[in-house]
Amino acid sequence: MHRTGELFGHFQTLEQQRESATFGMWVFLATEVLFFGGMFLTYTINRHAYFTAFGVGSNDLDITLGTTNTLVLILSSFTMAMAVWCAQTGKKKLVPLFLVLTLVLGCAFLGIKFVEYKQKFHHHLVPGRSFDISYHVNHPAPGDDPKEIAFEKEELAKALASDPDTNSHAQLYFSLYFAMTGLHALHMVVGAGLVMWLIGASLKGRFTPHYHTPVENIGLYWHFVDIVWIYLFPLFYLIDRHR
Amino acid sequence: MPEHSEHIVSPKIYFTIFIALVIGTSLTTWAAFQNFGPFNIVIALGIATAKATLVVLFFMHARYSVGRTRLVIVCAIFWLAIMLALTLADYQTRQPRMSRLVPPAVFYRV
Amino acid sequence: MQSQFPLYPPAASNFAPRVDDLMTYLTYVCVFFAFLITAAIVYFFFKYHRKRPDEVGAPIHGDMRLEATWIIIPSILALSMFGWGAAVYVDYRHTPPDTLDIYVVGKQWMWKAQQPNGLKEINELHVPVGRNIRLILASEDVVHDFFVPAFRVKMDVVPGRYNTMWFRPTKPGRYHFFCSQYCGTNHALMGGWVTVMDPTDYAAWLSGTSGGAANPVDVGAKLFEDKACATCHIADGSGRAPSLNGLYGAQVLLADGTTVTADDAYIRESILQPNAKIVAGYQPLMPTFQGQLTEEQIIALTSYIKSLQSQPVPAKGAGIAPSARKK
Amino acid sequence: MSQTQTLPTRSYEMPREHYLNSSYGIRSWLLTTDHKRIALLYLVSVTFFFFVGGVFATMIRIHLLTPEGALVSPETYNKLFTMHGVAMIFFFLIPSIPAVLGNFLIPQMIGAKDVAFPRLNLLSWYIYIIGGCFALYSFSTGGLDTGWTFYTPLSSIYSNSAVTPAVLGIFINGFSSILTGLNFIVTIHTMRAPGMTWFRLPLFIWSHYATSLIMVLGTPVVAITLLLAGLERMLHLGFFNPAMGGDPILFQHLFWFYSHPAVYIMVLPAMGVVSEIIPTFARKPIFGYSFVAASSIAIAVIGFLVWAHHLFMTGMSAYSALAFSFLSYLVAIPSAVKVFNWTATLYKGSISWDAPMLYALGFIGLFTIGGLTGLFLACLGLDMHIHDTYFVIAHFHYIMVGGAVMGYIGGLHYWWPKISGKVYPEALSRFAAITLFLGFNLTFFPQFILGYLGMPRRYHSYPPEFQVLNVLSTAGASILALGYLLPMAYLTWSMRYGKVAGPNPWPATGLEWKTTSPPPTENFPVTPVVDWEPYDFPNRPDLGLTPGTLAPVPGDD
Ligand code: HEA
Ligand code: HEA
Ligand code: HEC
Ligand code: CUA
Ligand SMILES: [Cu+2]
Repeated sequence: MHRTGELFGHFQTLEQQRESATFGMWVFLATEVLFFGGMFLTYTINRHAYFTAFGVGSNDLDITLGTTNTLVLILSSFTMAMAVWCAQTGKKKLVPLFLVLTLVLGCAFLGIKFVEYKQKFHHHLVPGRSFDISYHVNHPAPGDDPKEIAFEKEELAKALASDPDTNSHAQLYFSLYFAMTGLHALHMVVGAGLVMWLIGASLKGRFTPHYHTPVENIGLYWHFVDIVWIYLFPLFYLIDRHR
Repeated sequence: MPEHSEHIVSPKIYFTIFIALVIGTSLTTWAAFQNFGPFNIVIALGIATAKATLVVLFFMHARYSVGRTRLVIVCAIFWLAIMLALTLADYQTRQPRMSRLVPPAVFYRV
Repeated sequence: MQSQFPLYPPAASNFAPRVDDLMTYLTYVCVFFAFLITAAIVYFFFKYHRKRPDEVGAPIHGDMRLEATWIIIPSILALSMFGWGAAVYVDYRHTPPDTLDIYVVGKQWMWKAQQPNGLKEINELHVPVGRNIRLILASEDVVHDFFVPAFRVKMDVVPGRYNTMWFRPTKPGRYHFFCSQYCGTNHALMGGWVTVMDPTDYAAWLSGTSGGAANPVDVGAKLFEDKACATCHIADGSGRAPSLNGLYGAQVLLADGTTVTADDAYIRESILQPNAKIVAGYQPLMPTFQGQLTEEQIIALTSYIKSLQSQPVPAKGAGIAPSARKK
Repeated sequence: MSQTQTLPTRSYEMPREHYLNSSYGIRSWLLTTDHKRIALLYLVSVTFFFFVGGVFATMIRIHLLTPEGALVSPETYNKLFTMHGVAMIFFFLIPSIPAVLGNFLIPQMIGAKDVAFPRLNLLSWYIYIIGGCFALYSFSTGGLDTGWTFYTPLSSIYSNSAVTPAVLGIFINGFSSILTGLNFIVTIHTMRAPGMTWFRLPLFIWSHYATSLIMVLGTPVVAITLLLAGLERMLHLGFFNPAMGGDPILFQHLFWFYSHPAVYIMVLPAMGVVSEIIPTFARKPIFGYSFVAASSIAIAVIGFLVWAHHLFMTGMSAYSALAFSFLSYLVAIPSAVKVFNWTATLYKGSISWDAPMLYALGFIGLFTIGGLTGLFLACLGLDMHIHDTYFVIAHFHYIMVGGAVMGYIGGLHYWWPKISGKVYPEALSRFAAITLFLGFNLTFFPQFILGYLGMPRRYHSYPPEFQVLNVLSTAGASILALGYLLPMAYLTWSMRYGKVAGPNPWPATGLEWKTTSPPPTENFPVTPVVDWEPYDFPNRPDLGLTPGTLAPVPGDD
């Protein structure tokens, strides 16, 4: 496989090469849809069966952090779109700028996610032998609002009354939470790595209006990961909040 | 030259979409705290789908894309729908499962 | 008698002739097609064998009428196979009302069965000829499958679910049953014998050998006292909980306005997860017995509750509608 | 006899430079991005796994000679059939035709220099090898005894064997499949030579397009399912474990959502091979080109709608069962269309008796029997009795061994001159094909009867009344093994000692035959322009078949 400039030898034209790459990326994203789809199905079936326990679990998530993260990710999608636009229109200087912004936002997302995970760990909400849905209400941390805790305790008691297995069903909820957000975070890490590579390449001025397929495709990937989060957010953070 | 075959979306549109997404996020969070009974989930997923659609159409340029890209999008959604719909159809009509059949002692015997 | 090399296993249930007929029908249709295609291939193979090295075949590109024929005819035949098969299956999945219920519990790697009077058997199953038998299947560990070739029926035994299967034995004798869903090391040894007996023999067998095992109704009655069920569930309906008299098989009105049929699954759920379904007019007071009762104790309790058919006592909120009682 | 069938042989020279001798050394193979070399890498590796699976199969059959089991302990027997299934399905049959023949031929058939993403292609081979290593690791350290279907909670909680590495291996291997499918789809869409319109594509391409669709849309689901099951096992989560609120039935739904379509990953490429062989050796356009092409797509799409026919006896809702049974019958129709069209192609052909043709006709016969017995299983009232018995075993071996493997070996024979530039011994190859056919039937036909008599599958010991049929089956398996060893031997032999084949020995109409054998690295020195319809023998003077020797044309056509 030899290469002349930006054209790989087995393609006839740059156009063909670009179309192939973009199309390939779309097909890959279709794969990803089904990949996450299996988990969404598992989620749906279990949420249907154990609605109360899932509600209890959901109320243990930090909605402020969740909403913030959603906004962060949306903003990063926007900066990514701008980076693509700059590459398309030949604003060579701006491409790395927007990419860096995207990277920073992506890392911010991961950072917030990390804080959330840590919190779950402290609240004994990580599935496994030490999982205990009532741990937090029984061992409130110093900074917790006692009114809030009392309320949660009451809610938990109600849930336990209607579903004595709330603990194990909430564990199922958190298993899904960690599996799905974890897989999502993994995609973010991969995306961040790709964006870093893009930054390097764009600093060398490799992307021109003629050739910017990598920016475009990694952009597609980035937006897709954003979409997954757009669904994860309501499905995990927003169950039964209104009580 | 070939590069003109791709459609360039103006930053203005990008920004509009961005604002729409922010509004969608606020809306869905607000709605979660209201009691709409069984419609809470419908609203949450409806807004999510609207947001996702905007991202796909504009950020991902699907609105300006060629036929084969659209085919891929349709296929992905269609197959996902098959998987969810046919499985849920079974669950909706089969006898429900019990929470647990046997005491854990038996299960952890390994 | 059976020939030396039988093609069919013995046929000993109401389903056996129906399944065999179905098999015969499908075999005929399929042998016809297999034969048609093979014959055509073999005929063409020799008839149109290349005569000269540079010979070329006739330039035939296709024919719409033929395509239509071989789409439509197989479709119709396929539809008939589907319909006939569906008819048998629907009857199989729809249990008739007057069954003799036997509990079957599968665990790695044996089958435990319990007759209506509490007699327990391991890797054996005795049933009377001519009665509709329903097996209520539970698993203590992994997925198993209860399979009686002579009856042409099987059903998976899934942990976390009660599956049921039914059949009517038609010929006395001893027949193999197998575990037909792979379940680990000794899956192949997880089988035994079904004995189909004349009803009189069956009755004699039931009373004759019941020596060792206590009657589950009695065991259940005792448990009902020991576990303090009786403190709340008072027979005349005056307690804090509904009377269980006449419960089994009745329609129960729930607090959320829906009704359920009080079957085995409902009763087990009421015991293990009392608050999943609240009877109309009562408080969710009942504690869960999750983890405090073994599978067999639950069955005993259920048998006891089933035996309480004497005088149905309507629940406060007309939970059990007497008119809806099972005929 | 052979003189009357093949054209007078000219003596050919091997081309001076081709993909095999363009560079030397192990590095030039392990780092190659040439689709043809990658195909050969796959050829070697899937053959290896076929041997592994075959050795397990041999031990299964020997063990089943006596009712108590003649060879191994129950634990070992369970590991044998599980590892047999895993090796054969995931590491042999799924990659076999697509990754070997598909890789080799797709770019050539559409007139491209390579697949769209050559480096991804190499990556997918490496992923396959890594996945394979995990599987071998599992096989050799404790083995695997869950059945190839990995039903929970047996696999996630109860089994004491090396489930985790096996599940990881299959998970990883899934990505190899996905990348291959992705590469094919993009290649077929964007890399076609000028003039190669969709309806001029060889049927092999159509069936690979359909296959790739399944690979891309189905494989991720099994990947995530096995990942969840693996997580459940490693971290004691409860997705599929009823003791923790999970649901084993959900696992079965997810597993079969992929694994039923996956059976079409195995058989569609073989159908593609047969659709190439039949016109070539009947020297006749395929009957009903557009029907055969469309039926591939129909199989791929409808094939996704039938998965729960593996769950009929799990106590699934009777309504669902009805729907899935009906859809299973629907998917049989496009298969029927193919079988009838192939048969009709033979009519008034000029049929040669070369080995690829014998394999292709063997495929049709055995696939038909296998497919027709699929109708028995899809029939709700019959599945009550034959579910999870040897009837199922016979059904799928008829399709997968009698069908797909036959197709694969037939394809290897057909394109062997292209791949190696050499011709294999003719008489021996026909003998092998016949041996395989006979051995195969003797092995698996008795299993239909066993199944109806009620012998459940996955049994290390069985009631004595089943012995006679089992002995027959084992006898057949030994003939079958011989039938497999022969081609392996003489194909290898021919690479060195065979006669030089020339660019188009059969002759056939596809683009792949318009370049030298073996082809140069870039396939075509000049990108070809296609201005002919597929399989149009009468209008292809370049094939050297003189016009005027046409068989008479029927009046009504
Ligand atoms: C390549 C592999 C392959 C293929 C192509 C098929 C094809 C089909 N299979 Fe098979 N199947 C398997 C591999 C395959 N199967 C495997 C591995 C299992 C077991 C898995 C396990 O549990 O381990 C299995 C199990 C299996 C079951 C579950 C059995 C059970 O466990 O109880 C069922 C049930 O419906 C089924 C049905 C079918 C049908 C209807 C087709 C159809 O696609 C067949 C269509 C073809 C034809 C019908 C023949 C050609 C048509 C004619 C000649 C015309 C006449 C036609 C009519 C009259 C309609 N298969
Ligand atoms: C592509 C798929 C594929 C292929 C090609 C085969 C090929 C064969 N299979 Fe396989 N089989 C499966 C897929 C496949 N199988 C699956 C999925 C299962 C279900 C597993 C489960 O239940 O989980 C199964 C189960 C299965 C069983 C049932 C086990 C049970 O349920 O208890 C049996 C029993 O006879 C069997 C036999 C054979 C035989 C004899 C061959 C022969 O065709 C193989 C012939 C090949 C060789 C023999 C190798 C080549 C020759 C040599 C290596 C030389 C050395 C050998 C000798 C000297 C004899 N298979
Ligand atoms: C503390 C009181 C209490 C005890 C002890 C108790 N129950 Fe109950 N039970 C109730 C109440 C109250 C209801 C009705 C509300 C409901 O459905 O949960 C009920 C409902 C039921 C029902 C469903 C009845 C119907 O009409 O649908 C069954 C069956 C049942 N109990 C069985 C048992 C068994 C068996 C035991 C002992 C092992 C037991 N109960 C012990 C209070 C009790
Ligand atoms: Cu129990 Cu197999
Ligand atoms: Cu299937």
